[in-house]
Amino acid sequence: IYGNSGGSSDAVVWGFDPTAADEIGDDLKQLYADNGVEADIELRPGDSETGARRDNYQRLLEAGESEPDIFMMDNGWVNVFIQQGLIANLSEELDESELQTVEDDYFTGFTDTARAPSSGDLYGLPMYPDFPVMQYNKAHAREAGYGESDFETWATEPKTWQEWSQLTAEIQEAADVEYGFTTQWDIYVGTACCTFNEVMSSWGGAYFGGRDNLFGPVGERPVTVNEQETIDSLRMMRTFVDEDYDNALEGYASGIMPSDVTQWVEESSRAPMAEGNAVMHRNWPYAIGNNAAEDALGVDNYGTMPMPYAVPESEAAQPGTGGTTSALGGWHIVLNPNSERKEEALEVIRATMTDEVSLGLFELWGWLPPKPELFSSDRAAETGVVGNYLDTIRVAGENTMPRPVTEVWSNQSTVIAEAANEVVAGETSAEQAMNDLQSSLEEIEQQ
Amino acid sequence: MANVTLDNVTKRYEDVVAVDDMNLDIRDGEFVCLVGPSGCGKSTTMETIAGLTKPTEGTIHIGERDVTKLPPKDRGVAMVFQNIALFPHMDVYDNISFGLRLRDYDKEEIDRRVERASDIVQLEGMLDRMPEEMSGGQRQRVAIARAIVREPDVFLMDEPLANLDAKLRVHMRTELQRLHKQLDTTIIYVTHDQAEAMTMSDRIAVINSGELQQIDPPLVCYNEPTNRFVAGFIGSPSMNMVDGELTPGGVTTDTFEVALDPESLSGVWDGDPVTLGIRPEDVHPAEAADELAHPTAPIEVTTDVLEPMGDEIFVYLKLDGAEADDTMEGERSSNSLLMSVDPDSDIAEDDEISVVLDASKVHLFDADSGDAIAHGVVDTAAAPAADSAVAESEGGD
Amino acid sequence: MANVTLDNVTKRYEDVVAVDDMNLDIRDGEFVCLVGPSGCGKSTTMETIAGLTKPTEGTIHIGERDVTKLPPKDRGVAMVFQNIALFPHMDVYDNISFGLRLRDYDKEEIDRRVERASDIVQLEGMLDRMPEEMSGGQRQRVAIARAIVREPDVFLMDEPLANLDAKLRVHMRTELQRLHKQLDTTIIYVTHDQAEAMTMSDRIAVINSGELQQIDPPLVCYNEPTNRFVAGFIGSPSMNMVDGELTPGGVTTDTFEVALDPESLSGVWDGDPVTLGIRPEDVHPAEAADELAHPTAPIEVTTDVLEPMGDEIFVYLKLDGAEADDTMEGERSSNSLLMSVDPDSDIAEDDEISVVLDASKVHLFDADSGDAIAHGVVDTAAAPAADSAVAESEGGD
Amino acid sequence: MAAETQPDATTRESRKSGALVTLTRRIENLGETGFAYLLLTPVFVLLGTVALYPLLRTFELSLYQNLVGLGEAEFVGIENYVSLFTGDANRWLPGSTTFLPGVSVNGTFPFVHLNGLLRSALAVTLIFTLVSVFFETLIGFGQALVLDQDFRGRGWVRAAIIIPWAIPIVIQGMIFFLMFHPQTGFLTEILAQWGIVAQTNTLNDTASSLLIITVGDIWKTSAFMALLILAGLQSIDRGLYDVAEVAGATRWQRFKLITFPLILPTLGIAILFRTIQAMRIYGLIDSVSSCTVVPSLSCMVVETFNTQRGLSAALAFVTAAIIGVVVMVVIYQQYKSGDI
Amino acid sequence: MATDPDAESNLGPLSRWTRRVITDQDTRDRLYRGLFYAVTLFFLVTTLFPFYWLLVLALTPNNAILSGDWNLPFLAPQGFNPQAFVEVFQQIPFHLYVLNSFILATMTTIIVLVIASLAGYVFGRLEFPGRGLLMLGILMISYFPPAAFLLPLFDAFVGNAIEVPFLGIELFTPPRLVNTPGSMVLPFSALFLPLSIFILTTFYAQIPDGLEDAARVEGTTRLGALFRVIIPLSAPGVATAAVLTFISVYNEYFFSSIMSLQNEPSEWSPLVGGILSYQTQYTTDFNLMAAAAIIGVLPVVILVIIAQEKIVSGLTAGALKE
Ligand SMILES: Nc1ncnc2c1ncn2[C@@H]1O[C@H](COP(=O)(O)OP(=O)(O)OP(=O)(O)O)[C@@H](O)[C@H]1O
Ligand SMILES: Nc1ncnc2c1ncn2[C@@H]1O[C@H](COP(=O)(O)OP(=O)(O)OP(=O)(O)O)[C@@H](O)[C@H]1O
Ligand SMILES: [Mg+2]
Ligand SMILES: [Mg+2]
Repeated sequence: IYGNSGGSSDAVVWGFDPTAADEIGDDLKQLYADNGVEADIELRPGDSETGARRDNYQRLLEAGESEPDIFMMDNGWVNVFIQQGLIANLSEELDESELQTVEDDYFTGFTDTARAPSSGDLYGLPMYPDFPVMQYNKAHAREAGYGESDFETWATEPKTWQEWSQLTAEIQEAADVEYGFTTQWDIYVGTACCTFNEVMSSWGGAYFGGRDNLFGPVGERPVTVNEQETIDSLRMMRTFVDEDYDNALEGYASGIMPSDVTQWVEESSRAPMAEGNAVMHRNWPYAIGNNAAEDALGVDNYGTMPMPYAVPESEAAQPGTGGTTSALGGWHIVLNPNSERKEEALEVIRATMTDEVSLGLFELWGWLPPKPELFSSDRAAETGVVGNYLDTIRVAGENTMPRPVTEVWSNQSTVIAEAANEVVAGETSAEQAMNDLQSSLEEIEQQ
Repeated sequence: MANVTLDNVTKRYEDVVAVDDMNLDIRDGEFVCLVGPSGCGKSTTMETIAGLTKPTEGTIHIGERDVTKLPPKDRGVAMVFQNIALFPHMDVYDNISFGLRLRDYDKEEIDRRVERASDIVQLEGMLDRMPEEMSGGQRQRVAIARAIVREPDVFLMDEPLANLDAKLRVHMRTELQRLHKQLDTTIIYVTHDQAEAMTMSDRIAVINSGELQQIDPPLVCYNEPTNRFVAGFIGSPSMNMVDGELTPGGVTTDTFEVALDPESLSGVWDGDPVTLGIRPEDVHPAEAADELAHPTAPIEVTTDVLEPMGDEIFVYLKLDGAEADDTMEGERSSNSLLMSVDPDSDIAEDDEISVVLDASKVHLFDADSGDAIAHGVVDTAAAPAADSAVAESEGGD
Repeated sequence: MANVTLDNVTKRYEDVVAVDDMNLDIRDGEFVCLVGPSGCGKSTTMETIAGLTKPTEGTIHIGERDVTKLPPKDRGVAMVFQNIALFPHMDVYDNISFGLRLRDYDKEEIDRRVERASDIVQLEGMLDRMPEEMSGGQRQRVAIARAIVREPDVFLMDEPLANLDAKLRVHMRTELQRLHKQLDTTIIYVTHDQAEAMTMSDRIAVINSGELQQIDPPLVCYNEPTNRFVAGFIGSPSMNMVDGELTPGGVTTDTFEVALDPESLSGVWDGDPVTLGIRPEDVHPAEAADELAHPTAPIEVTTDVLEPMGDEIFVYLKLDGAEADDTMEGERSSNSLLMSVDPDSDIAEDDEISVVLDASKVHLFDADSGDAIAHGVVDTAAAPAADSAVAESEGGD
Repeated sequence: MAAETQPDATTRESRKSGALVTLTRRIENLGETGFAYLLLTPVFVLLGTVALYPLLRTFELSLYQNLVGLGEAEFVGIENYVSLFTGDANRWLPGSTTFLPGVSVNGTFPFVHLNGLLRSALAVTLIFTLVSVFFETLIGFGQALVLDQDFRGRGWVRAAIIIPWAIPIVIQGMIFFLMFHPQTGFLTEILAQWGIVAQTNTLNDTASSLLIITVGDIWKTSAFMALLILAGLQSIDRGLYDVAEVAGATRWQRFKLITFPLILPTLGIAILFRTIQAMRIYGLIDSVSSCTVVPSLSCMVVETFNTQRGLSAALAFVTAAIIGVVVMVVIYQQYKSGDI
Repeated sequence: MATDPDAESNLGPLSRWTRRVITDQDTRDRLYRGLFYAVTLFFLVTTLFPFYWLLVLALTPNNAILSGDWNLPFLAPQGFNPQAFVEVFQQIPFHLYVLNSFILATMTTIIVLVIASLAGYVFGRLEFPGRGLLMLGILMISYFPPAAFLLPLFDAFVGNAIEVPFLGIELFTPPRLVNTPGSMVLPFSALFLPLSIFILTTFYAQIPDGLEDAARVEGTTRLGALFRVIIPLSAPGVATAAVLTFISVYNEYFFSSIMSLQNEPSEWSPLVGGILSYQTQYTTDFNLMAAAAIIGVLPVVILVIIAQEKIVSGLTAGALKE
């Protein structure tokens, strides 16, 4: 029945986000056409679940399929595809000048996730980054007596966890809100890559001895989870939950975080915030788009701030950590080495590097530009709801901590998530959990 | 006490009345045969007694109890099914002992009874066979054994010997009779075998189209059938029937006359159409007339087909002067007679002979209703011998 | 051409030999009845002919073709199964027309044939019934109809009339005979009904324990059985058997003597143990002795049970002087006789009477092997009447 | 008349198509064995290409290591298999999952202790299988007996009972996930009061999740059992019940002596396949909880599929082998009753 | 007679005994009926409750689901939004996904029934050497997690060469089947075949030989007897095998999600693919998923109700005298 589904046969086929392809597909093609891409583009939506999409791409590439020609890939997996040799080396495909631009103008931390750690070659072109920020309900804050001037400071100046927790407790009390802080701490990849990673880094901790060892070499880097800073970061999280916690951290507010966080992922944690039932909420910018929308809380009642921290960068135990830290999300464009339309595909990739397209994507779908400088452009600031929060996001973007993606990361991430979850759920002490995690990670490292 | 009483029992299926207002009163310990044409409702009657079919109307009593609404298991009956219905997943031993095991008899008692039953049905040594490994007759014998081990108040047996050979059938007949005496149970028995019905039963119940025609001891049914149907049904080969008309001197048919004393008959008049019935064994060659107390006048016939049976020969006779026989060979119509003769007789096909009827064995039926008018009404001229009016069927036994 | 030939056919189940080295040669258009005790292998023989069971050894020909390995559908046979085997998901019409529909007959032809067949089996108006809505006899008639619509080369009928009443059975018998004549097909027919076997068949094949005993025309089997088994099996009630011993003057049993001419017998000697066989109808009250050409000397007996059958009475006789009868009532042992008499006889139970045997009807069997020695060897004193040596069974017909 | 017989048997058919007739005749004439194998050809072809070939390839994979990631694929023989049993492979399994439960012996009752029972993929799979198949059989049987009765509205009850089976696993997962989700989980509190499930972190608690998943599976797949058993019940010749009833059998005896033995073959098949399916549980775990929390054997296969493909292949074969051992019991029963 | 334990109850006045049995019988009947309805109700409640929950979810606006206040005993929708049943079709061409699944399931069911019928006949009714081993071999296919078949099949279905296992010798290049029904129907047929074979084997084995014999004498081949007599008489078994296969395929996603390279109806993505389309990276439209599931279940329920007539119509009554 569905004979030739392929569309025009010489179009560049692009493995794309299904929702976006559906909603802005035509505008997007127009955007590229306006920016000099002559080839037709066919958006081929992948699975809405990113894990499934990754598996799908892996199978296609392993089977030597020539389509899609280019893929959108999560920065969390690109590394694995590089390791497996499944995607094309852009350092060999792009001009020197273009490579230089990537080197100079992009968020470095984000770009790094598209490079081969050993050679530094570029395998993916950053398309859009994603940085979580701390979001809060201004209306509740106002009830505790805070005003616009406070909010302005908060937007760019990170607080310490201690201050922040007291602030949260205070507002929670004043506004009589059910939840102080909502975040995600389920046993899932998001905890390992992001929420726990952020908290740990902001305490000066790291999984593998700091920023330099993020992408390997596996087996030759230290495992550093059984360290005080990491343990303390978990104790802090537990302190937020449990008012009767024996091992509570001094000076931190308690009872501001519901035990439900141990089963929450992004959406489930966002729901109470959207309902006005929470003071603070850690989430990706998409949540700002939703919660601060006209028909939700509205921009006036919704604020953002950089993620709090416990230890400044200078005092961090693990090199390259400390200070406010945002996990790193976002997507790259990669090239299928078997593509039969490589030239046209590169044309698309090059167009993506233009500011026009970056801003266009932001306007069309809220995808943040991969270059910090574009954050300050007027055009960006006028864009949608999120345009109002670029200050904070930019701070976040400059303080990111990528997940340590290697070929063993998927194994490690499940152990990490499990351990972090256990502690916050109060099932194991932080010391015990990190001790166990240390040995588990070491074992995995010794492949 | 296990008399079985059916009061006005009717069983209707969608468009068929299988049993029609049946009244039966079977005494405790009695052996009653149900006979009737195929599809007349015998099995259905049995099923209502067993409780497998709820009658549409009417009540059933076993002993003093109204069992109409009781489930089969509480009725104290054992049944041999017409369709045998062995349990395919059980061997012969398990099939036979089924009813006993249900009642938690001890192993030895079961063994003993199964052994005896399998002896009776001559299935010794086959106890570990599965039903599928047996011949038709062997299966039927298992079904019989399954019923007789039970020793219930009432036995219902639906053509239990249909698939057995003659010899075994005679053996089983005797065994069943002995069992009947021994256990003193009531037995209701369906058979198509005349010999079985005649020899085993205390009374025979003749059913036609779901309606009870007559229930009487075998010889009463044989000699004094209440109607044409019973007369034709009991006896094999069946009674000769010749249509005629009542005259002052007797009965006149198309081809012959029989002298009778119509005066002695009640309720019928000159000129009434009647059917004259005479059994094959009561038709004799004219030579044998003097051996008979009441021979009729000789009748001219032509022999047609001869059927030698070994112990006798059936001779089909065409009545001379009758219209051409339009039914086919072997089937009998109103203008042919069947005669049974000795195997040594020298009768040949297409002989022209004369025969006489034993007037004392002649039956008269109302041609319209089929009801019997008289049995053995002899010629007025002769001494009034053993004539009798129609026996009231209620008065049987 | 549809003669059916079985050459050395043997069928063994795990531990049972159902058919044992059977040789049968049935001619085209012949009507052969298979008879034998329950479980003797009749159905198995039929199944091997139909192709439903592969013989363990031996070959089967139908016409000129060796069909031993042919599937049933290519053998041109139609079969009425002992277990009826209607297709429960089809109504009567569909059951009957099944074989025709398989062969793509056109609708009208099918209708015509089904109508005729259902007429023959008297199932008009029941064509849209489902098997489960029919009585046992009705189902069996559907099975017959299903076979006869086919008009094949060979009919195999395994007790096709077992569940039908006597009247219908006579009707069906005639119909089958007519069909046989009309279609000129070969018919192999299993029955337990003596009358059927005697009247319908060209030849009767008597089987025992899987082995063919005799195959001969009915009267030959009746009058000249090759062995004791056949003698006892054919005829109902069965032949009286009395053990005795050969003497120069005849045969002596425990209780009586029969004068014979042992000289005329070959292969036996004085003092050899023999069994004397005499059919019930050849036992006569002494008064009738003069009607017989060759009566034996009177034998003193006491009447035991009387079984009135309507058209005759069976009289069980205890031989005086015999040891106390240790078998039970109704079953016959070597020291009792069964006599068949007229229903009008005035014999009563426990009478002391004398009887004579028709010496010309006496059969002699070797007591050990059971083989027939002679049939109807009359007293030397009397004129040598219709005596005959043992008929060679091969020479039958 | 015999002439009328002729057209049917031979000429008619041969007119249709001579070749076809010869073919069918040739087929009919094959011996029992030849005929059997001929009819099985489609099965062999289909299973050979679509099942056996991939399995062989997968088996080939199971002898290699490093199929995914840096470096050359390395032939390691049965090392992947061995590593499962020595515990070396545990580090590739998600979270703190182990393949075998740890066994230790000490002086306290019951002397032999299975450590981390619920962390062991093997143990979790077996526990799940045992419990779910047991209850599914029981409930399915009950449902089938109900559906076997004649009563008003039975069609609706039938449809209702089958609905769970018609629901996709993701939705089944969603239903139960949301029943115990922190926000929507109206059941958590009630059940936690009785100590049946954990009060918090319910779906990340192995025992609670395993219970929920087991119940969810029972809810859905009892219908599978019910359908099969019902079909078995319906195929029983009702005449046998008549016989049994007249013989005096009570309801229970009829069930025990007629119904049960006669549906035993069907029941055996139902249990056999349910056991196999249960031992391959994955989808429901994935959608209600996660393979990290409730590790099943199939979970392990899927979770290692993209990282340790050789190990994943070995796990698939080991899973199959374990299933083979477990269902041997059922098969033996079937064998004894002559159904295989 | 006297030894019949039943007779013991004959002791005592007959009338009283009679009365007791009669009342006893009535009470027993009533008790049984009561029990029966209780059990039926129990099954109805337990099977329908989760489904009711699904309906509640479908009717509740999505943002009210996670913030809702769900409490027993009465679980009512939070708000009333039947719109979800329409939205399901507005977001994606859901009917096409349903259609795909329906077509795939129908094709698979037909293939499986035909092949399994032949095999069921062979295993159920013929005796031949190797029977047990073959059955075991077929059964063993179903021991393997579906993932064990995945890669080689995917490889073959995208059109890469078939290699001899272990030797690496290329045999031939199969046609490219991905994104066609073939790539799904083939593995489904193989994977669901063993169950159907086993079901049909048991049912076909139970049909009395006499009926097959009768059909064969009437002029069918062995296969003709299979299709004309054995299969109709095994209707409950065949219908059950069909229903089980159909539903399994209808709801299948593992293979179809892989063989259909994109989750697009035009590439034969099935029902579950459609349902999963209501998820995005972060958000899940539970209400739409629930509504879609309910819509997707309907065809199956209707089908099952139809097929059930077969499942409850096993008839061999009146066939045989034995
Ligand atoms: N499948 C089988 N396995 C073992 N023995 C069998 C099987 N089928 C039949 N037999 C045995 O073979 C013998 C012959 O059986 P067959 O059915 O041919 O008898 P029959 O002459 O038709 O008897 P009946 O008059 O009782 O129908 C019997 O003793 C029977 O028990
Ligand atoms: N379930 C049914 N539905 C409709 N009619 C039925 C049903 N069962 C029996 N009948 C009809 O009821 C009548 C009586 O059947 P029954 O079985 O009692 O006959 P029967 O006297 O036993 O006959 P047979 O000697 O042939 O066994 C028959 O005409 C039969 O067709
Ligand atoms: Mg009947
Ligand atoms: Mg037989």
